[in-house]
Amino acid sequence: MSWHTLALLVAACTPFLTAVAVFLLGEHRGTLRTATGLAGAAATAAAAVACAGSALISAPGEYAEVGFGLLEIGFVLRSDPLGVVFAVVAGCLWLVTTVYATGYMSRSSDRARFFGFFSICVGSAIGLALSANLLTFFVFYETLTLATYPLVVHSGTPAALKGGRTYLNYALPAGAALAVGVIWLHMIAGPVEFVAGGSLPSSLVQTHAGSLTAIFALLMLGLGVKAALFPLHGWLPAAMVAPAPVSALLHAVAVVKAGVFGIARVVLEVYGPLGRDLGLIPLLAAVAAFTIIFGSVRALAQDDFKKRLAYSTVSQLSYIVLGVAIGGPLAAAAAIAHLAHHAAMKITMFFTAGAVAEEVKVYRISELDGLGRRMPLTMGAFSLAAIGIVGVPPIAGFATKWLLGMGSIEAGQAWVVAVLGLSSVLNAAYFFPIIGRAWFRGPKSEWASEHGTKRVEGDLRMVAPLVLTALVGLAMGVLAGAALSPASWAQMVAFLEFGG
Amino acid sequence: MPLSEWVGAQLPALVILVPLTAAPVAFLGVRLGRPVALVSALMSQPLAIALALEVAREGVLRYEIGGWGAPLGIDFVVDGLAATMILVTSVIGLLITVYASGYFTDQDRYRFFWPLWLFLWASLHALFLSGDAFNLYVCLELVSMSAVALVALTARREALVAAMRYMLAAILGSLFYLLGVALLYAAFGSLDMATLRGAIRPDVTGQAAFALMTVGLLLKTALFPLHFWLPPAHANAPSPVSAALSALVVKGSFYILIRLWIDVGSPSVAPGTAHLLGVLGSVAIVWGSIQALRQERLKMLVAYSTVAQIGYLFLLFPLVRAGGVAAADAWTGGVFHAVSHALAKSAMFLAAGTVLARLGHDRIEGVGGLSRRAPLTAMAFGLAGVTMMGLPPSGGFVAKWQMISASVLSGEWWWAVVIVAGGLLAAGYVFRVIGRFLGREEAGDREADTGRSPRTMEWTALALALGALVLGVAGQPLLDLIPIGAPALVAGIGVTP
Amino acid sequence: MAEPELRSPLAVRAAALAISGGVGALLIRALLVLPKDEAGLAPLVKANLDASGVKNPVTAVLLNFRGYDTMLEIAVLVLATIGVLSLTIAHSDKWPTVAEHAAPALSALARFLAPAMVLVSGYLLWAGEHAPGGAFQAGSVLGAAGILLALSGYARPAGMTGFALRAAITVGFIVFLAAAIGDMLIEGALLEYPADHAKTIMLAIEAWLTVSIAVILASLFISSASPVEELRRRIRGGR
Amino acid sequence: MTQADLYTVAGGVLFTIGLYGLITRPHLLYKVLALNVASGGVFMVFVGVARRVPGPAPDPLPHAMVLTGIVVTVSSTAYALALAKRIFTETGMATLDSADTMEGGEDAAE
Repeated sequence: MSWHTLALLVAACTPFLTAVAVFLLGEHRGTLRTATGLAGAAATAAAAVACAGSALISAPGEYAEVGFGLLEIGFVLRSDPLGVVFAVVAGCLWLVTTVYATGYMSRSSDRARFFGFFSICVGSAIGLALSANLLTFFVFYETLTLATYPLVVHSGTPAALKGGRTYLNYALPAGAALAVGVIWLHMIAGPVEFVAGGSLPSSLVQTHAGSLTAIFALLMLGLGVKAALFPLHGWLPAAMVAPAPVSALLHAVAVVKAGVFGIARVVLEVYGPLGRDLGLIPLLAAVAAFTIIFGSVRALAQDDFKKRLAYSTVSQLSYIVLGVAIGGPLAAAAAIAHLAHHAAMKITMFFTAGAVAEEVKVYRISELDGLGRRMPLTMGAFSLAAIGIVGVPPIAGFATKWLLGMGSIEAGQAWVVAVLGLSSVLNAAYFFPIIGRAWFRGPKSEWASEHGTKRVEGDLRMVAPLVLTALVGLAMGVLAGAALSPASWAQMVAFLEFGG
Repeated sequence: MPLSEWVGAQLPALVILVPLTAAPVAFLGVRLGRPVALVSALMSQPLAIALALEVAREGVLRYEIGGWGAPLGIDFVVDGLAATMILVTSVIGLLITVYASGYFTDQDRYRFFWPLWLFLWASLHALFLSGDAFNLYVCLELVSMSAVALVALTARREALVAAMRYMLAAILGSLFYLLGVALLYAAFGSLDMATLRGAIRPDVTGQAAFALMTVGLLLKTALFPLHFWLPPAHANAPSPVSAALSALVVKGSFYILIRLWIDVGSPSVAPGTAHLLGVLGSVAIVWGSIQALRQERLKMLVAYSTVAQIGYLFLLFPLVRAGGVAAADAWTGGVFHAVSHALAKSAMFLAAGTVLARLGHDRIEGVGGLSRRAPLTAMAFGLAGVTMMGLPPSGGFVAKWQMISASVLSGEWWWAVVIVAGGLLAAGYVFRVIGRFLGREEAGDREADTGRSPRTMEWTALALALGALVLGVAGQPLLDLIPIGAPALVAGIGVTP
Repeated sequence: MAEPELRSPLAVRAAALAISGGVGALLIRALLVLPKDEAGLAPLVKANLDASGVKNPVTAVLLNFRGYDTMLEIAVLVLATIGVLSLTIAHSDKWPTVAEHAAPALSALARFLAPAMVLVSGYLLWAGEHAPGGAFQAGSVLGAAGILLALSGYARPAGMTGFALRAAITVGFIVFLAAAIGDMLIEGALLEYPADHAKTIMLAIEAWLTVSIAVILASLFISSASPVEELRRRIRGGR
Repeated sequence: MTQADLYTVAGGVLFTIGLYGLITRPHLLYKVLALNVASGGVFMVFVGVARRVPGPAPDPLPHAMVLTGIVVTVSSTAYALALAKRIFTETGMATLDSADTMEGGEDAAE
């Protein structure tokens, strides 16, 4: 076994093995359990990076593969350049989140259950990132759906259970739609591999145009729920009842990006040019553009800190979908890069929301006044990430918007620039008030008199991760032009996809 | 002759004889029950695996009992289907045996469990191997008799009445079947299934025989609307018995049904009837799931889930008749569903049994927060639920994949709609319980908890649930085994393109 | 204590009439057109009768050609007995009293009848080889003798220890199994009797079966024969 | 109609009667008896079938099957009767409604 396949196996299996170990260690062996979790996350992150290295030095079409037979299609993992982007993002942020969660959950109960299912979620995300075909992708996709549920309802309160039910009401029918789409596609096209540039033979358009359209709709329905495309986004704000690490890693990175990543796979690597031939792509672009504006508008109206972030996520995810749907190497590169960019920035913000809630019991934006002076590191990191998402250079969000704008002009779809502009204004409109309250207003709400105004920066295990991810977000933007930055990598992938 | 060679030649007989010999021994020695059952269970395991490997290597095996050969004598016929059922029975049987050894604390009071259970086990193996229509009747009676006696074992009134209802339905079912056998013999002069296959004609007698046998077997398989006896019997039996009943016993009569319809009688059955069975199966899926959603007791919920899951098995009949690749997919998918349901359902009942053992009741509203106190049991139930919902990664998903494939291929897409809808309904009742498990404890719930759940009970349930899950990714060997020696309607077809 | 209704509502009876009428019509129609020339397996049985070791074709079928059926059938019988025992004596090892005070006439009759019944049973067993008869018939008569003795107060089944009873119930089945397994070791197939000893083996199986069947039938009767009140008392006591 | 037909048809009628009785009679004893009537019908069908072979000797196979069937029926009847009696002992009634008013559950693990 070469190190290529070994890295693939370690990246995909370690989270699941970690989960088993965590479950077995149980509630009371906390130290050992934490050590196991950290070791597992570190090994996974390292292996994911190794997979990326493997993808980099392998010739197209000769990427490392490992798997076995299942249903005449195979259960196959492969480290290709697109997949490893998501795998590296999920793996590395898992390590960071594990540190954060150790701090965040230090006083909570049911930690074995929490960390166990958390590991399964990450493992599923990495598994679906590295899936070589739709069947494998779907297996991990649904595993992710199921393993998220215990995390959403973690607190066990009626509100949490209600949020969990809402989540299921969206996720399960979506899974069913996806299943039918995937099976149907296999019926008419045989085993569906992910191949850069699309794997469906173009002859199918003549014979199965209707079926292909219906299948595309089913697949988008199934993936669109996790990608929180309007009108399938309703579960995401409801799922904010989950503990902060879940919102941070899963509802800003792993779960939702599984949806957009799936859309990218289907549009770029399954349908390819067929999507345009069938006239499906413009519709997807329209939905994505609408979701961008819609999410931003809804975010404006939220006072609940995490819900505002959730609607921001709804909006930001559609940047990725839009980039994929525009159809051109630069736009696709923007989409793939944003997978990483948004992850780093949004996870910072959710970490912040969690830290604020945990340390000073503030859950509403209207109560954030003066918090900047009390938690300067935390709020500083938040501000950096927020400015980044708005698209102020040189932070990561700017790189995305630049690439996306260029890509849309290149593809002759300049209207996207208008969407970007409007969205940026709205981003600013819902994030700058937070920054303003935190830094430029004095504490006025009741907790200030109760707790005083001294610095209450949280547990180091929480502060360090969020500062780190904010700095990573900054670095991704500053170094966007450097080799191996997400943006450069994304352009490499995009040129593979479009044969440029 | 070396021992291994002898064992190899005698495998079909040995898989039956091991539990069949253990049964009277377990009855003879009052304290021998548990050890004898465990030894027998551990011996069945390698034998079943060896048998499956033999079939995978050599193809269909025939074993002539008494050296006479059918149709004068009785033959064991071991094809992929039979080997699969034997394999799954011996795996589940072992785990149920281990579970039961922890479950029955009052070993003296429940000493008759062991011989009855071993008889049940032996008779299931006998049923799966038999190639003779009348011998199948005797096997059916053995299965029913031991199953009913096991249901009544606690002698609680609900259990007794449920057992009686079950008994009456089972005997009536057997009589219908036996009448069919009489007609088949009178008209076509044989009892051997292989001989009958060549001789059978779709005339009045042939059709009447099929109608009678089908009704009898449907009654025993509890297909809607003949399911009335199943929920009380499965819910009120001791939990290891519930597991065996839902996982294995209902599959016994179903097994004969598919042998009859798809193997023996393919030319003589009208397509309309196959569709009728499909429709009844569909109604069972919806009706059973809705009933499961409405139950207040955990074991009743699981029992109604069985009513629903049985429905999927019957989609096999219309789908197989489409022929071609669709038939091959439907055959493998249907059998695979039977297998994964067997694993998952036994896991569910065993988990429910642990809940009952801890709390002294199984009211769903009273299980709040149990995942904190009995995480393994909650996990077992949840993982088994994945197969019930037909979601990946689980054997249920692989089965549904194939059945949906078959329905798309055959152009009868409405079966796919039923399959998908059934999965969502199943999610409804599964998450109803899981939500409780993960939710808060009500006042008094914790006090009611005796904390009694031996490892033998928690781990066996989890092992079964994990087995159902593993089938979802690593089920290919089984998918290859099932079609070996499949009926002509299904066989002779290559793999799906 | 409410007396159960002896009849069902009209709707149930109407439905039952429709169901049973439909089934009956289907069945009888099929029975009336059964082919007249179908000889079944009779010629095959006849052709192989000499090889079976017995002269009565029914016995040849029961014990040899389809001996496996019979072995499983005995398993059903043993199984049912275990089931009945689990319902009646699971909670105490004492047998119920069937007759505290036997009627004198019955006792006198039993004295005279019981030995005759044992004799008849022996004859039936032996006759099965070439004429109608065999283990079940013999066992039934022997079992009836046992019941007669119990009813007339001569035999107290409570006198049997638990193990002896269990052994008697299972011995026929165990001998059958042993023969089946022995054949596997010697001849190569389950229940493939060595040609020279087929008759002896079958007779041995039948003899032990007779014992078991007799004991089973008698104990099935006796274990259920006690009055409900006593059953209730015993169950409570056992708990 | 031959003599054999008379037997088979009578068997069919008996089976029908048994089926009707099983459904309509609430009392468990009647139900068990009805099943016995029905089994008797099935056995008569077999006996009739055995008689249709040309020649003086009947077909031994159905006879063997009837003998097996009788043993099976005796077994199940014995068990069913014991069960009915136990139900009566526990509930004071001998119908399938006997447990309707009772709480659910199972105490095997006590």
